[in-house]
Amino acid sequence: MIQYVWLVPVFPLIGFLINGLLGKKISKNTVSLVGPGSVGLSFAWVLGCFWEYLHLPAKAKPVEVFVFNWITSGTFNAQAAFLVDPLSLVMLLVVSGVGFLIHIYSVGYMHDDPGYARYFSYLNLFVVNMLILVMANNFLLMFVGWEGVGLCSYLLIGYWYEKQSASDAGKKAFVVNRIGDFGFLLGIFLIFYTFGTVNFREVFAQAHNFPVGSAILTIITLCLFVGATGKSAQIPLYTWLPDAMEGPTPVSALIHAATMVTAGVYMVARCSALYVMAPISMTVVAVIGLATAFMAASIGLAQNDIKRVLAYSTVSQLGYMFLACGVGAFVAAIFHLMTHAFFKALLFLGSGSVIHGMHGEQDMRKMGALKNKMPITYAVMLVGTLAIAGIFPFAGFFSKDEILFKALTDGHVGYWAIASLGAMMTAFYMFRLIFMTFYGEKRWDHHVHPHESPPVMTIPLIILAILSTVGGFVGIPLIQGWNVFHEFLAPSIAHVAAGHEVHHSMTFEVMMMLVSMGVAGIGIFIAYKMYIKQPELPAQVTAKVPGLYDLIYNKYYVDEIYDATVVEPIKNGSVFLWQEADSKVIDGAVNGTASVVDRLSLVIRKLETGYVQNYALGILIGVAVITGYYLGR
Amino acid sequence: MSIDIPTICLTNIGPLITLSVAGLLLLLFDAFSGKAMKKAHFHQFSLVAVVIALLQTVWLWNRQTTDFSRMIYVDNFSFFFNVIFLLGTGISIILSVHYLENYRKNYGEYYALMLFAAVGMILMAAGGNLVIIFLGVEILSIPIYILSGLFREDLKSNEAALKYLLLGAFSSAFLLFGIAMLYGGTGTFYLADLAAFIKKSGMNGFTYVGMGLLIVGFGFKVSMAPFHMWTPDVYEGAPTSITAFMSVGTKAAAFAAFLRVFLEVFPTVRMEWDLLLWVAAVATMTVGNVTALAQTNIKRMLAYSSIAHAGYILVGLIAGNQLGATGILYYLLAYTIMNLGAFGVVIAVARKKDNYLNIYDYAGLGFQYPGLAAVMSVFLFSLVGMPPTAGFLGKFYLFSAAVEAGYIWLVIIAVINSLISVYYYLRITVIMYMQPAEADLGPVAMTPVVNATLIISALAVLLIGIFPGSIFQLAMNSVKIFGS
Amino acid sequence: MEIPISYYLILSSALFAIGTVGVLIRRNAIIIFMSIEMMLNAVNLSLVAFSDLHRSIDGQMLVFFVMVVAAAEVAVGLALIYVIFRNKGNVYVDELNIMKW
Amino acid sequence: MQIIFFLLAATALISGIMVVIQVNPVRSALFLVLNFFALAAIYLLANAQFIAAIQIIVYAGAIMVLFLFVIMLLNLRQPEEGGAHRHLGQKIFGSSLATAVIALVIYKVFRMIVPPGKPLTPDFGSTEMVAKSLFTDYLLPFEMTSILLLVAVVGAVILARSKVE
Repeated sequence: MIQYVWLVPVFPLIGFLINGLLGKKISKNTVSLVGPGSVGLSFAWVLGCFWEYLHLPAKAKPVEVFVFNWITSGTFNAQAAFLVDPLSLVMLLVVSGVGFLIHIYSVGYMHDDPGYARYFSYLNLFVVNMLILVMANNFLLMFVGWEGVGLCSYLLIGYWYEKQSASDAGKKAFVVNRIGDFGFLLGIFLIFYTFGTVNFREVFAQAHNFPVGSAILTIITLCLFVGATGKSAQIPLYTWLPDAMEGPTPVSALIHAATMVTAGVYMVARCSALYVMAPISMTVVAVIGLATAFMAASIGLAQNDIKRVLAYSTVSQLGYMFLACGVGAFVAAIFHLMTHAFFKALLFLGSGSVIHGMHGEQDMRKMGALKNKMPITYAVMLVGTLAIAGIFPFAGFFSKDEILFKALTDGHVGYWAIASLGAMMTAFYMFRLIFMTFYGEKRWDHHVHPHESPPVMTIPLIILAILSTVGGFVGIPLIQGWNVFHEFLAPSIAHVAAGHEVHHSMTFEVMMMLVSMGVAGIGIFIAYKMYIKQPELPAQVTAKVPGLYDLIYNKYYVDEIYDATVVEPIKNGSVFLWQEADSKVIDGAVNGTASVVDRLSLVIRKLETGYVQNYALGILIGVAVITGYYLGR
Repeated sequence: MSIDIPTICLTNIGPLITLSVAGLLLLLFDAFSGKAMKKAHFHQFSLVAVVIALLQTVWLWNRQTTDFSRMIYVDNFSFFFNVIFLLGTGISIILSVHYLENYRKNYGEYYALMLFAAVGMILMAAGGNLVIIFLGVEILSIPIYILSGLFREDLKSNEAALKYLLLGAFSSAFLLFGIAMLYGGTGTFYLADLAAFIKKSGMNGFTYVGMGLLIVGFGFKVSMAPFHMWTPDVYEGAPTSITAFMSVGTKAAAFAAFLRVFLEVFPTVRMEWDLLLWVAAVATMTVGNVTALAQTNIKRMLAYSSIAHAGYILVGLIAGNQLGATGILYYLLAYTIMNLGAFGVVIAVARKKDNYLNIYDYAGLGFQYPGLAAVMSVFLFSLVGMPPTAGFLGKFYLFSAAVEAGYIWLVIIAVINSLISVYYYLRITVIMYMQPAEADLGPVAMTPVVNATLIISALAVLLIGIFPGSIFQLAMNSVKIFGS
Repeated sequence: MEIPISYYLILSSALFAIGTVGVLIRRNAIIIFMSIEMMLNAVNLSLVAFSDLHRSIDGQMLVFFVMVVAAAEVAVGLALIYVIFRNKGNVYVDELNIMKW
Repeated sequence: MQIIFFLLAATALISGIMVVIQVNPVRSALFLVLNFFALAAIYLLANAQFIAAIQIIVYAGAIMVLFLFVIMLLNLRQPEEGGAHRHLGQKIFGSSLATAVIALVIYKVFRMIVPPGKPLTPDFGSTEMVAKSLFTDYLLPFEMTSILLLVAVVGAVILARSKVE
């Protein structure tokens, strides 16, 4: 089957063509069959390839499937060829698998949308490009997928273009991603310039001939990383992702949580052979990742829109993945990428189910007490939240713990401390989300009748919940030989030059696990205290035991102090980061650049006066410059 | 007195003869047919001529010689360009028919002039002598001056034509001055002899001035800054079908001559012109893209876009290597198809008589005419340089050629520029798909033939983007004549 | 006695400059045209001079072609000016700027 | 010889300047005719008899007649009114730039010409020699000029014919 792996993107391509060209003529049921079905076929094919790959002799790995010669010239060659190796297989499984589930979910979620076929055609096109991105065997083909997913993301964010905010968000995503693409493209040109080829295998093989820390590799890796920051929403190019939540929720789940935004992480991991030769870039990656993880988490603390919380959480989790890459733990990054795909897709789809049930309401302040109205959604969301918070034995525990551990052992104790703090905040805001949405009093309007979603939506949720629960077990860290994930991925990933081979004792590892669980526990506890206990406690106690009122009032007073000294500053800081840093500085920079260009445009167009003699003068000035250049020397 | 008439092989200039004769016959038919010969047949006749010329070009492929006492080159370079010109002429003719009928301007002369302009283009690409190149420029330009002014009741059309004519003649004078200087310095008009002279004795004052003024002359025709200023006005004012024709034809022909002259005559003194062209290319791209941002008239926007594209193509010329020259050929072919396609949609959307040329008239097109919007999107993506379209690969070839030649900064600027360009091209797509139509503008002007042409063009843009191999081989084969 | 070639060239370039100035400063399209004709003539003069210098006829051949081109341009240009005059009532180029920016 | 040249050159230059500064288009055109005659005479000095002849026939004869015809037809005889000062700064700048460029070219390039050494063949520049060249080496461009002229004729007719059919 591997020899026909090119069929994997072809299935959704056919789906795209059918839905895109005939969408108006075929029935909704056919669209529902073709859209998810084509991705399902891809997934099945990927599973087959995966099975076959596991049984291939070591000599035959990795497999490069040649499709056709895309560009051939004396000096420049690029093939349309697909690379099947552990890394791309993991990505393929995630993309097609999660993609398939989200397609099914969309059948329910988008059921009443007038542009049903258009939606599925975009979604299928996205899957095509994402598959090309992860399967490409060279940078240029990867770039094709990279641009393609960006385009689809743009189309899908602006899907409900009637909303001004949606089309603005689409535009913003596009503009910001351009900057990233610029870095990526420049990186590709520099790679071609340096290595004379863009093929992964050839480039990585040659990379060893350069000295560690050579300037050109540093520049190349930094350029590529600029690309990654754009696509994967890292500082300073992350602002588009929260806005991207204007798209339909399944799109947020698929593109802006599970797959496309992880493309940057995938790319860095794919280029690990280059990154390990450029320590400066590694540091940059780690620091940016860490800073993003922390900053996004702190912004997440004060958001009230359920999807924005998840969006900042995604930015933050992507930051963790880059942190892992930056300290050389590429496998941990991919591991977290995979588990994150499960639980974040779950959370987004769950939030979509909530929004669906609440007739489009996204503000958590207008929710509450949905636990009984939407039991399945509640259960799966809780699983997802436990997973993202890093509670044993859910998937996020293994992957996040591994990142924190590697940050400590291979990185710096400061990395670990900040990352742990971020993890605590993550646990806090995620549980805040759960508590505000499903617990407490009902705060929704009387005309809203929350209801559980249909099975076509809940079944994918349940599957994802199962994956979020057991998905971490493929990478059990402690026992030798049980970390299947590591061993599987090893051939695709380069290692930082020796020096880190120190073996840590099992006690140390277990201790670190307990610490990270403890940190998450603190976060959950604070959330519990602030959003479950605190609002009800005063009222209840006053009613029952009037004599104790003062005491309770005093306790409340303590809480007030605590609020004033700890909670409020954090909250304010969070709001500050969100409103000032986020919207003013970074958006300001983007908008500022745009407006400078716009203003420049208005100035330059004035040169075009419409007077023919001005144009003649322009020609004459050109003549003068040229003759002056030649004769004036 | 005895005259030694040089041996001449007429098949070498087969396409030239076909087009000229067809043009003459068209004029005769138009004059003598009266009502007997319906106007509808003029374009069919000229299309047949174009196809025959195309077949002749294909038949001549791989012939490598000179003819008419070295006046013209008969080589794959000129054949490749012939294909571009003929394709451009053919598609323009198809796009013209309906458009002209709305204006009651479906003259036989129109098609004859187009064919004569194509003759000029072919001369420019094949010229082995500066005299031929100069004549080619004029035979190309004069019909276009006339056709720009075709709508003589329309002041915009008048203005466009007069501006183009005045500035064209002005720049021709400089081009001619340059040719005279080169002649003064070397005593010859033959490119081969000029190359030999410069290789042997280097540059002198005359050849410097001559080379500089050739840059002016060709720069004017390709709309290189600061000689680009006519472009927006002329593109806006001329009949749209002519704008389409000149946007691809004039540019391709001028680049053919530019490429041939600079890579054949001046490759040994590259250091003398690469900096100038570097600056010009950067200015061209930047002015084109930045000004296009502020445009709301789609013809004017495409005019600025065509300036920007001239800048990208100059990048390949500056690179000056095989890959760069190949890239230019490939890019010009791709550009011909995608730009004509875009103009085809513009003509259709403008409905009768150029009524709707504002970019906001495209609102809702994605729903009313999904097919038209889809092909427009393909053309726009290709102009942007989105993979997997031909425009992407073309740009990629050009830029990698420059990287290979060591012009990293130029490539950085070019990439930034193509990022800027995304904004204004994509704005059209956004308007088509993401804004509802404000009013019903009436049916778009489409005929089955135009439909088919646009669809085939869109498919071609995708096809040569995904499978560029054979086109690229042909292009590479065509630029083998330039050593290095 | 021979006239030095440089005399011709200096005269030719002076005429070229006058023509250029004419194009730049006159408003009347017809006079601009005349100025362009003068520029072409100036080039013709230098071509004749170079032809004399190199003792090759090629320069004079180009002069011949330039004359043809000039005639063609003038024919078309004057036709255009005629049309514009009919539409507008004058032929001042600085009043021809419907299209700009 | 040189004195004749200087006289002719002065005529050409002065008439050239008059073309540009005359306010009346008819006078401009007449000075241009004078300029062309002076140039024709200079062509004779520079061994270009045939060119001198067609200069008078084509330029001074045909082209200038066309100019005058149009000027008369459009009744443009009256001087252009006002507007000369418009964009004055730009005009001054342009004129100085043009002068500077030409001065630079003259100073750097044209000064250094050495007079020709090769002896002159007696028929140099004659009709016979031009014709011989025209129908051998320059056959293709010669044929192509026929297309050029045809285009111009057709163009003039399309643009200027009085009625739309």
